[in-house]
Amino acid sequence: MTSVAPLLTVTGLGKSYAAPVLVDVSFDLRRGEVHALVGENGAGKTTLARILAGLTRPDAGALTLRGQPYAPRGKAEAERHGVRMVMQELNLIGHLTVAESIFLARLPHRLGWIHYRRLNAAAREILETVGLGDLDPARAVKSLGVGQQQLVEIAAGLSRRCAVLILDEPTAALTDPEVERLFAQIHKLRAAGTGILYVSHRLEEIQRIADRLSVLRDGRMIATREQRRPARETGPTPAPLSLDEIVRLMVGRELGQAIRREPNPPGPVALRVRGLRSGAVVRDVSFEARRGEILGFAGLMGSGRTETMRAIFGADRRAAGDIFLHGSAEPARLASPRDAVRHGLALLTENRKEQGLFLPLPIRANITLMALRRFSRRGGWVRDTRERREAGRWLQTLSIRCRSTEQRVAELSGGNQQKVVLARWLLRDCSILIFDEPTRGIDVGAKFEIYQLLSRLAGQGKAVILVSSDLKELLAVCDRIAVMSAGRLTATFRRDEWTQDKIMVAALSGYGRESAE
Amino acid sequence: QRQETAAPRAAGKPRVALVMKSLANEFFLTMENGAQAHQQAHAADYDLLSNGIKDELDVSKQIELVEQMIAQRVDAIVIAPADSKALVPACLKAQQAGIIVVNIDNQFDAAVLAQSGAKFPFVGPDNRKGAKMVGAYLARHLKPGAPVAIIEGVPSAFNGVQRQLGFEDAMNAAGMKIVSSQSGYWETDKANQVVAALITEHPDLQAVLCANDSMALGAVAALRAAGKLGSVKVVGYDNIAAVQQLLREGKVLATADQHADRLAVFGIEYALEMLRTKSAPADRETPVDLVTAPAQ
Amino acid sequence: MTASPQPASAPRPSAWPRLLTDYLGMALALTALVLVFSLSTEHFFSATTFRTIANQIPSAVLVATGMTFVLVIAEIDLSVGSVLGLCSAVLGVALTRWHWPLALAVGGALAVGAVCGGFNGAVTVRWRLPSFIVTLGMLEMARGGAHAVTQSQTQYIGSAIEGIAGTSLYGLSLPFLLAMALVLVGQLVLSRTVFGRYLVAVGTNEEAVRLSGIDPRPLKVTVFVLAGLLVALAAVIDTSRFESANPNAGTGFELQAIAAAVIGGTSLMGGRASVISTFFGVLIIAVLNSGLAAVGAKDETKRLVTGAVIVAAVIVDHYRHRIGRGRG
Amino acid sequence: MTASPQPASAPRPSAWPRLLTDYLGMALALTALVLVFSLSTEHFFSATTFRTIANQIPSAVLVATGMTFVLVIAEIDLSVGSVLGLCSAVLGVALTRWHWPLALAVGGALAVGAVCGGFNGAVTVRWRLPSFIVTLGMLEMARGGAHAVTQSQTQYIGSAIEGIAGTSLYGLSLPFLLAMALVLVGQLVLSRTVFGRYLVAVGTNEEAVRLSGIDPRPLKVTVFVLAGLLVALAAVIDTSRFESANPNAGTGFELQAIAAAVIGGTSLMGGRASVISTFFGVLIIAVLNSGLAAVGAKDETKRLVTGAVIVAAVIVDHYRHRIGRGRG
Ligand SMILES: Nc1ncnc2c1ncn2[C@@H]1O[C@H](COP(=O)(O)OP(=O)(O)OP(=O)(O)O)[C@@H](O)[C@H]1O
Ligand SMILES: Nc1ncnc2c1ncn2[C@@H]1O[C@H](COP(=O)(O)OP(=O)(O)OP(=O)(O)O)[C@@H](O)[C@H]1O
Ligand SMILES: [Mg+2]
Ligand SMILES: [Mg+2]
Repeated sequence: MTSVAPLLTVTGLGKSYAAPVLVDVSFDLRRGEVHALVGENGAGKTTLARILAGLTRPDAGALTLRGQPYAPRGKAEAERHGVRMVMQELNLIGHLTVAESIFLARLPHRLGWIHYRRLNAAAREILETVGLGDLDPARAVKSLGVGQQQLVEIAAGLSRRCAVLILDEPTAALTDPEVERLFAQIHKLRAAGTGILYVSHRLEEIQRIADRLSVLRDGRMIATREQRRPARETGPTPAPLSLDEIVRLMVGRELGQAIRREPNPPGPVALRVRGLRSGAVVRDVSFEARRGEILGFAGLMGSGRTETMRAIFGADRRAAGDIFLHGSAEPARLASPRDAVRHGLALLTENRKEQGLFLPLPIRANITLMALRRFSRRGGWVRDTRERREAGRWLQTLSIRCRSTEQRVAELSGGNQQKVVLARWLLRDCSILIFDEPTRGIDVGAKFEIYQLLSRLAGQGKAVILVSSDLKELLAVCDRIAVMSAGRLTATFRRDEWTQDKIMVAALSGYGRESAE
Repeated sequence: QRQETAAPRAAGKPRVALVMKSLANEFFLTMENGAQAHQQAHAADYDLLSNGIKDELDVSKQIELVEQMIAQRVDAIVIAPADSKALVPACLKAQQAGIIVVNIDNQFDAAVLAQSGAKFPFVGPDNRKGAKMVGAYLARHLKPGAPVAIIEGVPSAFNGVQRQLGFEDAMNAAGMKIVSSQSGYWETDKANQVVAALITEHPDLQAVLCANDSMALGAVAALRAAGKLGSVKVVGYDNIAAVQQLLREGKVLATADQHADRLAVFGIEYALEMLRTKSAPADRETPVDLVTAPAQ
Repeated sequence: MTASPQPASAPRPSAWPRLLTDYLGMALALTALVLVFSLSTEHFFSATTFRTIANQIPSAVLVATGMTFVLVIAEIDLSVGSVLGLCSAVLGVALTRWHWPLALAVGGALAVGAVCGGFNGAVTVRWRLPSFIVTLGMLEMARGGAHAVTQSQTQYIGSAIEGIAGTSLYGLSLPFLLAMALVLVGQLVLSRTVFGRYLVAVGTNEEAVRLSGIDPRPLKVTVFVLAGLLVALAAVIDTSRFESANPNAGTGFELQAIAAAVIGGTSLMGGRASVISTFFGVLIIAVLNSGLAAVGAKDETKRLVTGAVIVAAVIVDHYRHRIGRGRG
Repeated sequence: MTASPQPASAPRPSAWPRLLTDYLGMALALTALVLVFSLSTEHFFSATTFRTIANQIPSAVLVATGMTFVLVIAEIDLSVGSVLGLCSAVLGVALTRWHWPLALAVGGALAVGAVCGGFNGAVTVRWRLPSFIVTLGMLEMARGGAHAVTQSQTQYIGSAIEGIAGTSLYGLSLPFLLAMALVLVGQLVLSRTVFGRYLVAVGTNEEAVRLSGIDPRPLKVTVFVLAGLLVALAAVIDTSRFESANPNAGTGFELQAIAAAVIGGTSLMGGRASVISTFFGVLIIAVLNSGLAAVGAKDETKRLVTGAVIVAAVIVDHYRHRIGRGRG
C-alpha cells in the first residue's frame, strides 16, 4: 500500500467568485500516476489546478503535500515545493527567444550576463523531447504558430524535475504525432515518480494514458475511479469507466448518440479557391467547398491550414491565386476581412484570446458586435433591451456558463470563451463558414452540440469548412476531408474513400517534395 | 534674405549672430525684424544669422545655440539672454574664442560677471524703471490705499522679476495695497484664470498690473466676464500690436514701449563698431516710453 | 444545462442607479476640494466663483472630450494644444487681416482643425505608427503654422467676435451650455451607439475588430477628425472669450486634457472611458486652479499641490474600482 | 515534423552582422541630414560642429537611455525634465548656499533623482496606476520643488563645478565618453543580461512573467530608479556645462527623450527597444537642431521641419521593419 501513499491531497476545497466554482472538493494525487481530471467547460478544472499551482487562493479546505500542510502563496512558492503547471492559455512572451521563454525564471548566467551558448544548448535538448528538435531556440517566440507555441510551453513545463506536474489541456492545439511525443514524455516522468494531473477534453487520450480519473461537475467532485489496475495491487477494484460512463458523469445526463451525419446531396459550389499562395507557408492550394457540405481540413501542425484560411478571408495578403464565390466566374475581390464578411464569409480564428475576444468587455458586447446594426434604430442608437435579449438567447443556445450577459468575458472558462466567439459569428449569419479549431478546449457535451450545429448549418445550405487537429473529429463530421502538407493541398477524400492511413500519408507527402526542391 | 547668409560670404564681411529669446514672443520677433531690416539696408557691411529658442524656459537650448555659433566661427554674437546668470559662461567661452559679445535686452547679472571676470557691453532698457513708470501712471487714477494685484511673468525670468519690482515700487510709493501677486506665466489663458479667481476673492480690487500685454488681454477677458471692465483698471507692458485697440477703447490704461525694433539694431551697431575699433563701448540704456490711451 | 441565472432586473449597461457609484468618487473628491478652499478663503464659496469657473472651462471640456474619444481607441493626441493655437491663429488672421465674415472665418478654423486631425489619423492608420509620435510631430508643425500665419503676433479682434462667448442663461455662457450638451451627447454616443461601441471594441482589441469584418481604420480616422473639430471649436470659444488670437494659445493643453481624462478613470490602454468622468476631471483641475489662485498660493506650492492632487485622484479612483469590482 | 526551415546559422539575438541592417535606416537618415545641411551652409561640415554636437548631447543621451528602459517595460516617464530641473536645483543650492563639498552635492543630486524615480515606480506598482499619470504628477511636483529650492533663481556656481564637463580626449568631453559607454553598456544589459531580458519580458507580457514566478514589481521600480539616476547624472553634467543651476532646466525634455527613443524604433507598447537606436534618435534630433540653427531658419520653419522629420523618421522605420520582416 505504500506505493499509493498520496503525494498531494485536497480536502474540502471551496472557492467562489460571484458564484461558487468549487464546492467541497476532495481528491488526491499519487506518486507516479497520471490522474486525469475531466468535466464540462466551467466545471472548475482550471480553477482547481490553479489552486494547486499557487495561482489562486482557495476560500476553504486544506491541501497537503507529502503529508505536510501546503498553502502556496504564489506560483514561485509552489514551484519551490516541486509543483508545476502548464497553463491552458498561452502565456509566452513574444519578444523573447524560444530558449529565453523556456528558461525564463532560471536563465544560465555569469554575474548577470546570460550564457547564451549554454542556454541555447539546453533549450535545444528540451525542444527535442517535444519533437521541436530542428526549431532554432534563438527564434523569437512571436514568429511561431499557435501549435508550436503550445509545444514550447509544454517544453518549458517539462524542463525541470518536479514532484507534481499539472497539464491543463496540453493537447488542445496539437496533432497526433505531437500528442504521441508528449505521451512518451509523460510515461517517462511517471516512471520517475512524478505525479501528473492531466486535464483534457479529449477522452480517447485520457483512456489511453490515465491511471485514475476524476470527474468534476458544477464544481463538485462526482467520482474518482481507477482506470488501470496498479501494478502491485491485488484485490477488487471498481472497473474502469467506459467512455459513455465518463460522459454521463460529466454531463449528468445521457448524451444523444454520437453524430452519424446523413450526408446531404452536395449542393452547388459556394467557394472555389485556385492556386492560392500567401506568406512563407501557403504555396499552392486549390479546392472547392459546396453548399450543404462540411469540408474538413486535416494536416500536421504548421502545414499551413490556418494561413490558408486567413488568406482566403483577406486577413493576410495573398501573393497569388483567385477566389470564386457562389458559383461566379469572376474572381471575388476579397482584400480585407470586411470584404469577406460582406461576401458572406465567416472565419472563426484559432487564437481566440488575441484575435477573437474583447476580454474586458461584457459577454453581450462580445456576442453582438458584428450584428449591432441590426439592434439599432436609425442614427445608430443601440436598442439595448433587444441586444441583451439576443445575447441571452445565444447563451442558452450554446450553453454558455456564466452569471449574466454582463459578465466580463475575461472571467469565463476557456471553453466558454470559445463559445462566445462562436456565438458572434453565428449571430452574423454568413453563408460560408470557416471554423479554425472551433472545439479547441471545448468539453464533450459542447463538442457534440457544436457538431450538431455544424450539421444544422450545412443542412441549411451553408458551406462549412472545419479545420481541426483532431482527426477523429474530422472523420466523424465531415463529408469530405482535404489534406494539407507543407503549404500544399495534397489530397481530398470523400467519406467512402478515406482511411486514417491514407490521410496520414497525404499529410506527410508534401515534406519529401519540399526537401527535393 | 535668409539664403544670403547661407551663400559664400564676401571675404572680410563680418558675420554677426543674433541669439534671441523665444521667437514665439512678439516682442523678440519685432526685435529680430528690426535687425533684419537693418541688415538689408547695410547688406554690404555684414551678414546676419539670427536664431531663437522655442520658449523662454529652455535656457539650455540657448546655451547650445551660443556653442553652435562658436562652432560656426561667427565674428560677433549679439545676445538677449534667456537667463541672466546661466548664459555667462557660454558667452565667456565665445569671448575667449575671439568673438565679440554684446549683451542686449536682459542684462547679465552683475555679481556673476564679477565672479567670472567677464565683461560685455550692454544695450537695453531698464525694465524696473519702465514698470515703475507704468505703475506711477496707474496710481494717478487710483485713490491711495486701493487694493491692487500684480500678475507676474514666469517666476524665474529676470525681466519679469524687474517688472514686478517696478510695479511694487510704484504701488508702495503711492500707498496702494498689493493684495496678491501671482504668476500668469506670460500667457493669456493662465492670467485669465488667476485674475478671474482674484476678482471674486477680492471684490474691491481696483487694478491689475500685468507684466506683459498678453496677460493683460487675459485680465481684460476675466473682467469682461465678471462685468467689471470699467471699474477695475488694467495696465500691461511691451506695447504689442494687439493692445493698441484696447488702449483706444480704454480697456487697458497704459503699457510700456521698449522700442523692440531698435534694440537689436543698437546691439548690432555696437558689435560692428567693436569689430572696427577693437574697443568696447560703454553700456547704453535704451529708452522705455509710457504708452497711454491716445485720446486721454 | 446553461447556468445563466439572469435576474429580470439585471443592471442595464448605463442605468441611472449606477450613476451614483460611477461618479461618487469624483463627486466626493470635488466636494472635498470645494470644502477645503471654502474654508480657507473668504469668498470662494459663492455663485460668482462657480459661474466664473463654468465660463472658463468650456474649451477645456471640449478638448478633453475629444481626447477621451482618442484614448478610448487606445491612441493619444499630443497635438491638441498646438492645433488649438493654429485654429485660433487662422480665425484671428481671417477676421483681422483678410476681413472674412465671421461665419466663414469660424468655418475656416473648424476646417483647419479637421484637417489636422485628419492628418494625425490618416498617417497613424496608413503606416500603423504610434499616434504618440505622429501627434508629437503635429504638435511641432501646428505651432509652427500658428506662428507663420500670425507672424507671431497676437491678433486683437475686438467685439466682432465677442458674441460667441457672450453671456446667456443665468450668467452661464453659451459655450458652457454647449459644452454640457456635448458631454451628454458624447457619453451617449460612446455608450449607446454602434459607433461608440465599435470604438470601445477597437480600443480593446483592434485585431479582433478587423477580423470581425469591421474596418477599424475609418473609425480611427473619424475619431481623430472629431478630436480636431472639437479642438477647433475650443479655439473659437477661447478666441471669442479673449477677443484676440494668440499663436501661443493652448500651450501645454495636451497634458492637461489627458490628465482630466485619466483622473476621470479613462484608461490609456484603450477600451475604458467615460466622457462624464472626464468632465469631472476637468472640473477638479479647474476648481484646483481657481482655489489656489484665490488663496494666493505661491507658484511652487501650486505646482506641488496640483501634482499631488493628480496622483491622489487616480489612487482614489483605484480604490473606487476595487470596491466596484468587489460589489459586482 | 515541424516545418521550421531555419538555417543552422540563425542570427543570434544581437549578433554583429545584424547591426548593419538594424541601424542602416537610422544611419542613412543621419547621413542625409548632414548632407543637406553641409550643402546649404558653408560652415556646417566641420570638426568643430561635430565636436560641439558631441559635447551637447550627453545629457540628452542619458535621459533618453533611461527613457528607453522605461519604455521597454511598457511604462512612460513624463517627469524626466522636471526631475532634471530639481536635481540641478539641489546641486546648485547645495554648492552655492549650503556650501557642501562637490562630491557630497553631486551625491545629493543623484539621491534626489533616485528618490523621484523610486516614487514614480513605487506608486505606479503599488496601486497599479498608469505611469503616465503618476509621472505627470511628478512633473508638476518636481518642478514646484525646483522652484521652491532655488526660490526661482538661477544659481550661478562658477568654476567650482566646471571640471566635470571639462574637455578631455581630442576635444571630446568626459560626459560624452561617459554617455557613449553608457549606451553600449545599456544595449548589452538590455540584450544580454538576465535583468535586461526580464525587462523585455515584463514589457511584452507582464502577467506571463508573474506566472513564471518572477515578481515584476521590483524590476519595474528598479527601472524607474535607474531612469531617475540617469536623469540626475544628466542634471549634474548640464549644471557643470552651464556652470549654473536653473530651476527651469529640462523643460520639455520628456517629449524630446520619448521622440528620440521612438524615432529609434522603440515601441511605446513595450518589449521592443534598442539603446543604440535611441542614441541615433538623439543624434538625429541634435543634428537637426544644430543644422537648422546654422542655416538660421525662422522659428516656425524650424518647428515645421522638426515635426515633419519626426513623422518622416518613423515612417522610414516602418518600411525598414517591413523589409526586415519580409527577409526573415
Ligand atoms: N477570475 C474569475 N472571476 C469570476 N469567475 C471566474 C474567474 N475564474 C473562473 N471563474 C468561473 O469559474 C468557473 C470555472 O472556471 P474554470 O476555468 O475552472 O473552468 P474549467 O473547468 O477549466 O473549464 P474549461 O474546460 O472551459 O477550461 C467558470 O464558470 C468561470 O466563469
Ligand atoms: N506570425 C508569424 N510569423 C512567421 N511565421 C508564422 C507566424 N505565424 C505562424 N507562422 C508559421 O506558420 C506555420 C503554421 O503555424 P502553426 O504552428 O500555427 O500551425 P497550425 O496552425 O497548427 O497548423 P496550420 O497552419 O496547418 O493550421 C508555422 O511554420 C509557423 O512557424
Ligand atoms: Mg480550463
Ligand atoms: Mg492552425
